[in-house]
Amino acid sequence: MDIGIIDYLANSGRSFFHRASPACKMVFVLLFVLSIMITGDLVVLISIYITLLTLSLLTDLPFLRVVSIASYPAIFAVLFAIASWNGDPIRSAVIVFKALGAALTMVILILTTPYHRIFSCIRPFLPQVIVDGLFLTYRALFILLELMDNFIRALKIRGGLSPRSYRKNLRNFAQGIGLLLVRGFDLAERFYCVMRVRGYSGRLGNELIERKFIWSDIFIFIITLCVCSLSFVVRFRDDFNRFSLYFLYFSLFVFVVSGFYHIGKVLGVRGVLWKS
Amino acid sequence: MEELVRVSGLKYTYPDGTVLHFRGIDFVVRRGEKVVLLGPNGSGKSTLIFHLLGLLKASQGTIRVFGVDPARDYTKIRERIGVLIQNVEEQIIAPTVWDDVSFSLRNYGYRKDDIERMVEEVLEKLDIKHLKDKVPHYLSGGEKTKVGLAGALVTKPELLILDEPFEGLDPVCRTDLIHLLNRINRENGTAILLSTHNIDTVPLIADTVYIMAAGGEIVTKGSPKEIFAQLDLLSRNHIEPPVLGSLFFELKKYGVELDISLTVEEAAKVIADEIMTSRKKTLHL
Amino acid sequence: MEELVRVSGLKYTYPDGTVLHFRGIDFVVRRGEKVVLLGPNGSGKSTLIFHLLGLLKASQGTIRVFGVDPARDYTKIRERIGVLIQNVEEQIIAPTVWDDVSFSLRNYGYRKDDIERMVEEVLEKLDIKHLKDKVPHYLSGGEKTKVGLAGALVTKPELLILDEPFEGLDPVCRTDLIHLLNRINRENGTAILLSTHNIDTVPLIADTVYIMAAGGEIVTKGSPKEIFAQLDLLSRNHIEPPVLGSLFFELKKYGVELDISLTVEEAAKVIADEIMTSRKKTLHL
Amino acid sequence: MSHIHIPDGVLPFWLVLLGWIATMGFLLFCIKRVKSYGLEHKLPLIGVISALMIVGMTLEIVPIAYHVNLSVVAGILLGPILGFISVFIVNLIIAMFGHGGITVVGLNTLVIGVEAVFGFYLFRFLCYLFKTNKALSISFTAAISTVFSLIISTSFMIGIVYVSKKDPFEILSVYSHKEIHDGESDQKESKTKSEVLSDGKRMEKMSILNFAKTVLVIGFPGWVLESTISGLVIGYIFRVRPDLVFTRAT
Repeated sequence: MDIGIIDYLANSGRSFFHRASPACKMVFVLLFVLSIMITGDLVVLISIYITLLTLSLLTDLPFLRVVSIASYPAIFAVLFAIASWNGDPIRSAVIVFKALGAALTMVILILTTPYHRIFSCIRPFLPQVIVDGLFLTYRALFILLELMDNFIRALKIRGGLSPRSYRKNLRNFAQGIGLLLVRGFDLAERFYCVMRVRGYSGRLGNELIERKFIWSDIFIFIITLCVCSLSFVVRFRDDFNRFSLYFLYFSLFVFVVSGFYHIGKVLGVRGVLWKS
Repeated sequence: MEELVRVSGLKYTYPDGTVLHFRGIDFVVRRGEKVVLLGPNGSGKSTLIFHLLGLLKASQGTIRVFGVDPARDYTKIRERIGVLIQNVEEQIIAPTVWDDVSFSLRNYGYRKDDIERMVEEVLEKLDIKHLKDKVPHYLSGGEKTKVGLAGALVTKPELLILDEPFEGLDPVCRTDLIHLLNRINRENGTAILLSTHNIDTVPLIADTVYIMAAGGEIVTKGSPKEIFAQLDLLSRNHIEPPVLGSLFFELKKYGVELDISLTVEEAAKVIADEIMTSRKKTLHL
Repeated sequence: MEELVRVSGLKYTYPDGTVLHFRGIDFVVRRGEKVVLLGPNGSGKSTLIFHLLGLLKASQGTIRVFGVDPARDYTKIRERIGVLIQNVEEQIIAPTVWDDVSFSLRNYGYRKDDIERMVEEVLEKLDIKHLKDKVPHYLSGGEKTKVGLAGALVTKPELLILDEPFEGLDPVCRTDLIHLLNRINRENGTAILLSTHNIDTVPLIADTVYIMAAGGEIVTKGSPKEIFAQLDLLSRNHIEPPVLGSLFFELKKYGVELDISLTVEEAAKVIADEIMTSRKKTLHL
Repeated sequence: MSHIHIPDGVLPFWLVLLGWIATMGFLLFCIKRVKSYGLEHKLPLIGVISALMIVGMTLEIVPIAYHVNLSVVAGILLGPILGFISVFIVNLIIAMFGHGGITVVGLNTLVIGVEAVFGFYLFRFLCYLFKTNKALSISFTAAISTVFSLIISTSFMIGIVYVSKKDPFEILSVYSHKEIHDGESDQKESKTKSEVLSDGKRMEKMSILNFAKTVLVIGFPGWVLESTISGLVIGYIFRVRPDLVFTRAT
């Protein structure tokens, strides 16, 4: 989980996905996750996952990196699947693909939308304290990450990190976390001073939101609606089940086409495979 | 001129029991004045500033900022004061530059279009309009300082307080900042109170210098020239005199007594004049 | 003299795609030499140092430290290098000063009584024996720097690398540190590589100065005097010349051409001499 | 992996919803309390400690997916109220990385919140009980508290999965519902239905046991890691700034 890289990609990206309004992307997340949650059809789940893969190609971000970031929850999902194993592989696959799909949706959002934009979108649904807490966490995170980088560097230079001496590493890491915590308390104290001096009264961030609707919003919205309605139909109209395979073929086709398009035009082969 | 700040006989006890006693001369900032607080690390510059901002409460002595006691009534005067604390990094708390610069305005309840206008104006003034939507952790040191400064200046304060603003800036950024501060002072008549241990910047910005010694004593005050003539006083208080000050002091030892000048241009002129007159005399004779 | 460090044609790509290319002159540190790396913020001084410490891997160019490539074999040479990186605070890892100074020794697997002896020695040398059991968190900036330095010097390194060590120190602490470094260099023959943007310290410590421009180019190298004679080169690379350098440059404009001297004493002597000779001539005639 | 982040899509909707409602309820309670302590003063602390928990998660101490959570450390340093708020914030943020489900932030918060809250009380209680005042014993106490809090939170999590009453298949798979549904009209089929149900019950019991076993086996190294680190961290802080370990709890 490299937060620095994720944040950097979200802030520096220029794809149409990055440009789309956060609100629209929130709707995208909401409906995609909903579609994934309600369906129990593996074919539909895989199709949705492939559609998400296509969308992540369109973010112009290093594809494998995006997918690998989004694969972390699969570990837990596999755990749940194994734990409830009853001989039916499809059922396990359903569990894993639900987790994968939902995670990829979130990751596409987070890789194309700076955190603070997301926070301000969910502001109406959360207490003000939590929203301000989120903003402050976000701000403190990057200050602390820098401190941690410095600390790890110092540790490496002074021989405090050796590949095989876990006990020593553990101890040194603990000291580092302790150090960060102590520094963190100082940081909190200074944040407090700043907030007082600058007259904090319960409004920390993100006021400047342009409400322009651009064509990429419309595009995302249409795709979202398609996926969502398909998922709903398959879920609630039993006779529609047999069409889900077409959905799979279609999403696969689109994925392959856009994959080739990207390899050829936008990124070059190296970029698609692993751009660091 | 109207007094904006007056501190006298301030005494403060740290949680660990150390006592800081601002003895000696009263500390005063007048309208439109540029005051530099000079002292070594640990002399209590920041503590003094924290008192002015109502963040600490003195156990003794009086503090008046715009006529009120900041420890009690800071909210009454907060819009008249702009602040840039040490470690600008930690002063920027909002998620984007725009949010941070508009922070106090939004909290003081300004109207939305007023906010937009005022932020626009200050960003323009500091020439950082292009950073508007940036996230603070991708800014360089100099840019962060400017953003912090924009947040301090956005309410058009009458008094600007800066705690060690030159820390971590390279010389070019530092010179930039000094020019900027001088411009702000000139154009808006903003009084500036600045603490630093960087003595070389003092002559470039100060009208009045206060020298603080370890333990909080205010040793002396005066114009930069007056202060830097007292080299022994400086070194006694662990303050290194500026290079040119020392140069003139050394010259005195060789029997060359010249007017102390603290900018390179002036100093060069004074020295060159001296040499030229000597030479001319030679020629004339 | 034996070369301890040689860097040539180094190229590094940051994660965000920015490329730093150390073009131009090779960067060399010899045994017992004091080298200063001077450049504005963002010129890549720290990046260069990180390469020497094996923390970054160059995509192009060669780096040799004690004859090996640090990116691969840093562990082989780590005991011969003492390091004080920027932000001492995060470098002081352990909960007490003693623990911290002995940190690398313990990690390298030294014997207990050796550790005791070596730590004792270095604390003595830096005159911070009284801090032994203190918690670093409560130390002053100058003390912290000394503790960090003690941790770097405890293995008796042949090369001491310091990244912006003067940051946050007041002038008196800075002068202290410079004296200390010079002493260490003199007594132990430790080579010193130091990066800074504080130009006024350069003449006091450097044998050789490397000037870095934004983007990583090593623009020029030379003794401080050679470097500071090239005022235009400095200003072109956003480095402010030291005050005395500018003074002599200004004097030249008035037709007074003197040998550039970079310490106050020397400069005073040169100027006083000039004035005196002029006067004497006057008298003689 | 000292605890399991529940991913999206394995728990039934009603449970997920219940989790959100419970979490929101606790949160509102906590916020009300915090406001009485002075929000300005506590908010930065919440922000910084939450950030630190996330930073802790990025540290890969032992390769593979084991990372520390520091939830007990947060609990001990912040107190139960602020600790719970912090845990929520952390969960919300890491859910955005796809690290633990977004729909189950509520439940995950409850699970880890339990860890923080219990950790705090346990630590305070043990310190009081043994009158610990040396760094080493403080470390040890913190480590013990962490182990027990982890046991409690893991049990709680297993409990949640158990309460979902079904093994995940029955909730997730449309077919199983459908089969049961379709059978209702027919006598013979209804027998199948009861068979299916009893079968399901058996499977469910087995799977919850399986699940518990797996979680415990996989979790155990994580517990050792988490409690060692937590102990060492609290010990370190006690040596450097003892005032932080025993501040007035919020």
